[in-house]
Amino acid sequence: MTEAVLDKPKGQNRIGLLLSDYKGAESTLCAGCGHDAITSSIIKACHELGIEPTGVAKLSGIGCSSKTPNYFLNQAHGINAVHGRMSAIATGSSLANRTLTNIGVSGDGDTASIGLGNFLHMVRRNIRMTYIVENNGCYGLTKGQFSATADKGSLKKGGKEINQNEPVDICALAIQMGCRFVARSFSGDTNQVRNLIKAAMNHNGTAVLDIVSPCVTFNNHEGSTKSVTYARLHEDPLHEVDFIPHFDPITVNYDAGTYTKVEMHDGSLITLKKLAHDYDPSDMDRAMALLHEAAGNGHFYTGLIYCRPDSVPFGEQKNIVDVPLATLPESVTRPSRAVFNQLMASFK
Amino acid sequence: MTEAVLDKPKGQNRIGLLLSDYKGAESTLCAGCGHDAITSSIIKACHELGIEPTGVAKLSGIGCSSKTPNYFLNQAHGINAVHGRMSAIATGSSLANRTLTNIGVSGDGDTASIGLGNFLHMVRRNIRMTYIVENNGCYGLTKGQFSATADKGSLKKGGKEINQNEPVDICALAIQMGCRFVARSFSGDTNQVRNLIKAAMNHNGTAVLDIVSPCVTFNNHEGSTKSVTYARLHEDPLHEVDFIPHFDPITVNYDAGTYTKVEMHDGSLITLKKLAHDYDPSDMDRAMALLHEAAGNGHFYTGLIYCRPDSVPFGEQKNIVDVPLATLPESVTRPSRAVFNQLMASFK
Amino acid sequence: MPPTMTATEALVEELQDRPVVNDVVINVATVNGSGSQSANFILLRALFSMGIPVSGKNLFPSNIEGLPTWFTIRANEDGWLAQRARTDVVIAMNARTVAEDVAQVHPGGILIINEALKAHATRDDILTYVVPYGEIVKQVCEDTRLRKKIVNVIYTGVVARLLGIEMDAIDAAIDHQFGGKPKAIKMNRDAAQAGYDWAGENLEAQNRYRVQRSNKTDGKMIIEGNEATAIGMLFGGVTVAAWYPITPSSSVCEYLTGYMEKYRHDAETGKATYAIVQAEDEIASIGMVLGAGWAGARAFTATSGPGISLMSEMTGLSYFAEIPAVIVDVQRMGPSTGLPTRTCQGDIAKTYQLSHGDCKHVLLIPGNVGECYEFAMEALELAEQLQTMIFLMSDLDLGMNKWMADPFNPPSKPIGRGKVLDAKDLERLGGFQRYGDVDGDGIGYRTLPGTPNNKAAYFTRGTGHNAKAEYTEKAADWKTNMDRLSHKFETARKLVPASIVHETDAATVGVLAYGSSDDAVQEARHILQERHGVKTDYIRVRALPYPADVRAFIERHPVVYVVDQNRDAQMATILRGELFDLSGKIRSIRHYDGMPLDADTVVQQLLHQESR
Amino acid sequence: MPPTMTATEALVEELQDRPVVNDVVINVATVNGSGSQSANFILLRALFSMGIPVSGKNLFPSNIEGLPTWFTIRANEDGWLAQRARTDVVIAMNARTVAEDVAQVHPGGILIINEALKAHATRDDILTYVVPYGEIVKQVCEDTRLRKKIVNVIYTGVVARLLGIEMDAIDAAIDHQFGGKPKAIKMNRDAAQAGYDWAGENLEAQNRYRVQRSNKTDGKMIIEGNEATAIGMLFGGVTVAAWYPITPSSSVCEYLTGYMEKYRHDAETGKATYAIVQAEDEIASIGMVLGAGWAGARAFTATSGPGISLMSEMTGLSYFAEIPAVIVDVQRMGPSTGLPTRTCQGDIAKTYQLSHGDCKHVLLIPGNVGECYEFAMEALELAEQLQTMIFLMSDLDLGMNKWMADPFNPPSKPIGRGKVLDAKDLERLGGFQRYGDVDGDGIGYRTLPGTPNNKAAYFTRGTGHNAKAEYTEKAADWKTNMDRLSHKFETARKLVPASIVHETDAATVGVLAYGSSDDAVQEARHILQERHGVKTDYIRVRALPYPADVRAFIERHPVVYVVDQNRDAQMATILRGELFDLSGKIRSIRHYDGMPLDADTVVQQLLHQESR
Ligand SMILES: Cc1ncc(C[n+]2csc(CCOP(=O)(O)OP(=O)(O)O)c2C)c(N)n1
Ligand SMILES: Cc1ncc(C[n+]2csc(CCOP(=O)(O)OP(=O)(O)O)c2C)c(N)n1
Ligand code: SF4
Ligand code: SF4
Ligand SMILES: [Mg+2]
Ligand SMILES: [Mg+2]
Repeated sequence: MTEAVLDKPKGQNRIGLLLSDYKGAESTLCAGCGHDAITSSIIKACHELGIEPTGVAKLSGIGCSSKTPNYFLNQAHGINAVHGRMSAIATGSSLANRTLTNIGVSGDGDTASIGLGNFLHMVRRNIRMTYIVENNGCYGLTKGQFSATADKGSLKKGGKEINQNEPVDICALAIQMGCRFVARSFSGDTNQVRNLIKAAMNHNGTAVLDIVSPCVTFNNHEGSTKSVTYARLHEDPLHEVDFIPHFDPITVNYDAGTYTKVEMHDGSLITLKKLAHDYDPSDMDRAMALLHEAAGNGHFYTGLIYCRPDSVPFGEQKNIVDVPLATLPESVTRPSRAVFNQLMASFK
Repeated sequence: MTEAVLDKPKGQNRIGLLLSDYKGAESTLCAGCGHDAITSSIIKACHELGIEPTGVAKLSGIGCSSKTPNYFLNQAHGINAVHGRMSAIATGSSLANRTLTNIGVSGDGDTASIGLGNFLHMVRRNIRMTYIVENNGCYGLTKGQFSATADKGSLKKGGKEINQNEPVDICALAIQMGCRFVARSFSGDTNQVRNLIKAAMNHNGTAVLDIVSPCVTFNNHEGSTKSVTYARLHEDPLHEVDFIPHFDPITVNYDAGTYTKVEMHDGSLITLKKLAHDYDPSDMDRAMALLHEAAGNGHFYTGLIYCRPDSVPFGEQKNIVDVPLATLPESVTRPSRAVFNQLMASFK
Repeated sequence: MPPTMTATEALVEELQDRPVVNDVVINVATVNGSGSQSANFILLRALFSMGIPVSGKNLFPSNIEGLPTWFTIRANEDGWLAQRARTDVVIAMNARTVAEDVAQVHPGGILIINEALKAHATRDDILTYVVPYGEIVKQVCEDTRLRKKIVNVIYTGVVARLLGIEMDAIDAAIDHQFGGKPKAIKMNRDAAQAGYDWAGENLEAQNRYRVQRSNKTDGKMIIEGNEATAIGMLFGGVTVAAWYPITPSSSVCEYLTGYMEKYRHDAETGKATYAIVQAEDEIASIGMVLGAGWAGARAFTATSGPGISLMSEMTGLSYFAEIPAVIVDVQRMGPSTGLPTRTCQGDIAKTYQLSHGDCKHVLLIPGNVGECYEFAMEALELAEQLQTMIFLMSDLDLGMNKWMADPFNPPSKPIGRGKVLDAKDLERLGGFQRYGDVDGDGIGYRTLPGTPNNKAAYFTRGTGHNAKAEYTEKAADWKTNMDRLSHKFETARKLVPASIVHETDAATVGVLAYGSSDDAVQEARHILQERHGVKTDYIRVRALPYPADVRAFIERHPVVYVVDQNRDAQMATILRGELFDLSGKIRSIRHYDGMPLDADTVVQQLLHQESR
Repeated sequence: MPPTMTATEALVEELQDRPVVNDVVINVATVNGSGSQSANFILLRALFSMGIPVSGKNLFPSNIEGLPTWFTIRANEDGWLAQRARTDVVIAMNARTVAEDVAQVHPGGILIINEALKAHATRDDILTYVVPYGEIVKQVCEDTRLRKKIVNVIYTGVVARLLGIEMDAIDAAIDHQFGGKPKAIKMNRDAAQAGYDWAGENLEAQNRYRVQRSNKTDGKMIIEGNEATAIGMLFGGVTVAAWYPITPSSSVCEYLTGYMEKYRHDAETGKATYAIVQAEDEIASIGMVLGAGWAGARAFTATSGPGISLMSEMTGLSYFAEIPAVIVDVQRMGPSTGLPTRTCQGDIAKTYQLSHGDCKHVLLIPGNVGECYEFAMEALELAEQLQTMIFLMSDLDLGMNKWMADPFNPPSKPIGRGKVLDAKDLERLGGFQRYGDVDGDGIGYRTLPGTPNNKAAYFTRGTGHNAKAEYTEKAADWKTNMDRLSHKFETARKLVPASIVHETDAATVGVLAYGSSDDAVQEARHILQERHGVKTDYIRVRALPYPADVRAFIERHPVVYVVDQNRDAQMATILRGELFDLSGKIRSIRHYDGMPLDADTVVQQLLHQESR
């Protein structure tokens, strides 16, 4: 449906840009890495939404996944933080400039191991950003060690060592911390990923996307629930996700029996076409129960797990002016001489 | 019931120690601080259990709460870690010596602010310890700033600043991370706290006790859900907790209609006498729903929120010898000359 | 070498036939959380309003209530306001410490002791006054719960009577302290008056220490360093602050919050033109500062030792990716958790090279509250100008104690935002090299995220990069970039505040100090000259990298004593390591017991080394 | 100052009528993740098994697959195995870098280039051999997927033929490499043989560089520093290790895990006599180490730069609460994330004083793989003996490259657990003072949690404490304790490994180096003496605090060149700062482009400064 926005001359989107205008540097990841597929989905989502690339801030930590912001949106500023702390950097930059569209890409190690505490606090603050975890159950860049989302019982490559811990469920923790847009997907399900990203980018707060993204080099073996084959075979979409941006309203009749509609704060619409499940993503306890069930039996549900568009992002909570703090003029940021004198007098 | 163990000459417990043998240095906390009440409960619990004080390790972070290990069990080794990292210290020491009985005391700032990530990972590993959070919704020691468990909407003492964030729910997060003994209580409910501590100390893994412990100096004002008055008035015990240690079996008939029994791995018994609620602490989704409900309407349920005694602590997961690693002799820790030679040969 | 009485002082002591006027050290020993703090401030301000220079140093425990606390007031006509070991007047209110408090009174001094503790008043070489506070307070305060707090105010009246502080001055100080709260004002005035009256009726007057009106505080003010820093940030146009509570730095952001709420909301919309975030930890606070700085905001955090350690990694990112950021380090006694309520200059060497790998940072080191204010502004300025981390190195003594000062100078130069290219610049230039050195000062041009020009973007990273900000692992690229950063550091050396040099005729001995040591060093020089005939020249270093004047000063002197408030002679070691051709001249004076530096320590260590 | 050819070398170059025997640098340019690593190891080991000393240095990118990688093998009869700038033989396999790879061949050298890249083989000052790997591999490998990997083995055969490496040696190396995997052995042998045969039939023999059997590797072995460190930990009786993955340190704990699984399970129960934990971050890993050390286990962690920064706060706790702990720092190029796959000695000054406040730490600095092993054991030993943090300062070059070495010495002394009192001791003594200095060495006695004696317990804290481990804020207590810690540091100075001193007759120039610089410095001394007539004495420092021999060495020499693999001359600055009476003699040689140090850099910087 949303492909409608592409009906512009020569593949131009609504602001006249081509898909190629959303590309980045050449990827240096392994051939076949799930992360590259997500990069493509981000590029397409931004193109389809007609996002102004120069208005985007790309944020990441350290890891193979965290390298990817370099591989999309060349015209957007990007930053590699230190390992696990993109959350803090993103919080600061989103306060400095509330007009930026924030896309964060992290890994499971970056977010759920070293970055867990800071990530959860960022989620709690609800800064406005799309936060993608490219979840491969391992540390790709340091050569395949277990991460906090590694499968329980998985064997170390070439070693006896067995992972004994339950994988951390990023979605469940995000929901518990008050996140109001939580999705799970699979890098190979490019359609779903693209649409979830589009929806996420229109969410008025932190949107967490936990995307299984196979590490074809270190965690693609049989038995891994993060392998390409496993994800392909086991993905069980809760619904078919589509996104209709506010600027492109389409007057199709969505039958409530077959569709769930979620209206975003800006008038955009997420449509969830029912598949085998009858799933309501607005019910928090239901979402938690689903995640617990999935964790218990290794089920790989994908789609929009939890969504409550009535969300107050941090900048609004803080009642900050709409224009960027970064570029406020001295006349605004430095109080007057009268105030100065008044202050000095108070200490006398 | 368990007071039976006190029926020894002159207040001696089963190992012949008096309550005073479980005391520590004099407290330097504010008069009336909730933390002191918990200290007393710990002292009594240990006395009643007949714990050997020299076999206990007391662990904490930094904060008023974290000072308290100095105020109980003078005959036990104790350590103040750095702020928020008791979890890591405890993990290391519990691996070094699996025979120690670990009691950790932390604050809400220590655990849920700076320490959140490390705390959750410790919980995930399931090290064997009683982890008490003395939760007062503020940073006591640094003079009352909001912590991560501060009430939403609470006002800064003497300032306009309003806390905009939902409090972090330590119990819900612990459950989500796989913790199998999660309780909430109130420092003033000394009976419940004492019995929960006794049960926790017999849990075969991490037991998290989130105990509301009013800061009478900085967060005791009207409107605070962590004030003495609020906690007194609103505490709603899910059940009456009692603990029957394995060494002191009591053959009372517990009617299943009025009691829930939880059998611990060592044969000890937790009995939960039903009150207004009919609550089953073995149901994880139920526990989560209860916590979410409580968070939604400010309800202050106390008691054993979640308990599954079938727990494999980290040391067992790691298949470590039962005797302390710390004191293994050189004959065990240094491989033989033959091994050495074999190794050297492999590099030739 | 604990400071002991010099021969000269002992002599002065014995001549107790005429009073020492406007030169007294009063130490109040109480219990923290008992409300004694406001009584002490009243005393301080009363002396101040009588025109006598004063300082107030609070020695408090790292807990909230019930432990011993001391507040030392030094009043000195000549303006010597540093810590002084000799205590003339002790007000003993605390049963726990009364023995040592009594012992502390200098021979010939005065002890004002609570009647409840009078058993300890056994010295006959001092004047002792026993005051029945318990009874007096009953007369002025009905509410038994309030008595615990108000009882302290009574001693202000007693001291006033004994030393000659005017009750008008006390009343004015009370008004200042409880500004706008008439009930509190009344109660406190009554209590002070009761003490004054009681003392008048019951205590024998003394003639050892007296105060009298002067004019040495005209136009001056009293302020804490942390509040001054907050004001500097306010007028420096800060827009983002992120912090995590830690003693003794918390009040920087707490004061700032108050000011921002008052002065930095848009008049029309009521919206905030800033964001202050209490972060979940120090890694998050410095991360937020870097994020904000990257996006173009003036941002800072305030912390102390443990926070500095936690901020190490991000500091390296700031240095290497060249992201403006400011950390206020209000130093406390370390290592580790150390003594959170004691002062130290223990982080100087640490922050100077904080983080792994080769990196060096710019430190601004204020020596008084005025400089806390100025350097806060300057730190924000330099951070953007140099595109790097700037440390503002305050300490507990400077930050949390009460200092007398001239009113600050209003901001004198416009806020500069450094080398930032906007969309128009880019159009004109057709592009830019983020890490190029166009101007030969080692500083590249940057753009801010959101700049509406498709040549604006670059990728910021802590990994190897070339001039275009592209990733590179090439040996030559790495070295080029690191050398440019060294060059930038030399640019910084030229931009930081010059040292303050005091040179005397014919002095051969040089003294080099920094930060809160200033008062004690100044007084030490005075003592050295007056009592020991040793003339000294003095350079107060106000920044690292030290400006060129430091080398010049050391070159001009055969020997230079470097005063460090730390065990490891951190500044001396830095100077020896870098100005190694001069290091033979550098001697070290160290002070590291947690107390603010006093002149005697400097005098004695210097004389000791001179005599060798 | 990039190393260039010296006049002497150029001369040697021109005499190409007789071959250079057993002295060659081979550089293999491939793509990472392509399996070239095993081919390179085969080549390395084949030379080694022919009795020719070799080293192998891997220059790899910070990614996993598809980027340029170089492996440099240096074979040298005389045992000069450091990095050398001049490359004699280049094996060009990578299209991306072929131009620079071809350019890299030293004039007169040899280029072995993949036929697919032959367009780049345009130089006529070198010998060029074009090899059609694509075709050869088809003949030896049916499986098209495997071909990508096996193709690299072919060049081992080609090189063998051209340089004279015996095929027996290649085969033996293959057997060693694929020990116990007959299929892999066969396939690799076939591929190597195919290359060898093809080269024999198609390539003209050359007579410039030859290798021939020698006996210089008898009894030697080849090993990486990280594996040596792991073995040291194994035999040091480590019981707890906690770590977080980070290049280039990860393999320390990965190797250790393998060994522990093999050698440290109880024979009867199968239970582990150790615990290795992959922690969630570096703060947790060092926290676990401290927890374990506190409870009495021998514990360590391994990390690199960013991890060091994150471990700062805990390091201060270890120092101040006196908890034994070991951090292995396998240094990589920083600051910030820097170049994770390049080497550096950039953390020396940082770790030496890591954490806020006054603290100084003991660093053991291995200069070769043997010392990685020895010092790992020694670090565990000293940590318990001194009850403090010990850093083992390795680096990427030492840790991850292949080094030739003598077999290690088996552990020579029993494991000492330091001053630990058990229940019996306490009964005898009736108590103890945790932080007392009974023996005059600054080291107190400790007890372990769980000690069954009611006098055993004490409270460990990072806050101020007295000798009895009680909390105190008293100025005198603080100072006493800090002075004792200084004294303990002086005890450490006496316990750390002595420096290795090489003195020559009549040398006036001193060279001081540390860590992985050793090989290059040794070679530089040789070159200086042989080609430039400059005799040098050499001291290799193996620890900080530097032992007394350092002062003595500097005192004996009019000038000492300190070799630092970092920009900021970190060791030179430490020495200048502390041995300040000698600092006029200290000059600095710096190398900091990420490549391992080579002799030419040392020679040139030294000569340049000597000539001034
Ligand atoms: C403080 C710190 N510790 C460790 C590292 C090493 N490191 C780099 S990437 C990485 C893990 C990345 O894993 P993940 O976030 O899952 O990303 P992936 O590579 O799997 O996409 C680690 C541990 C680092 N760069 N910084
Ligand atoms: C790294 C670090 N940051 C900050 C501090 C300062 N600090 C000491 S205690 C504390 C908060 C304690 O709060 P909480 O854990 O809730 O304990 P409470 O005092 O409320 O019992 C803080 C922020 C510190 N000691 N270390
Ligand atoms: S190592 Fe794994 S995560 Fe990294 S680029 Fe390769 S496939 Fe992707
Ligand atoms: S400040 Fe609060 S938490 Fe701390 S001791 Fe006082 S009452 Fe307790
Ligand atoms: Mg990963
Ligand atoms: Mg608290």
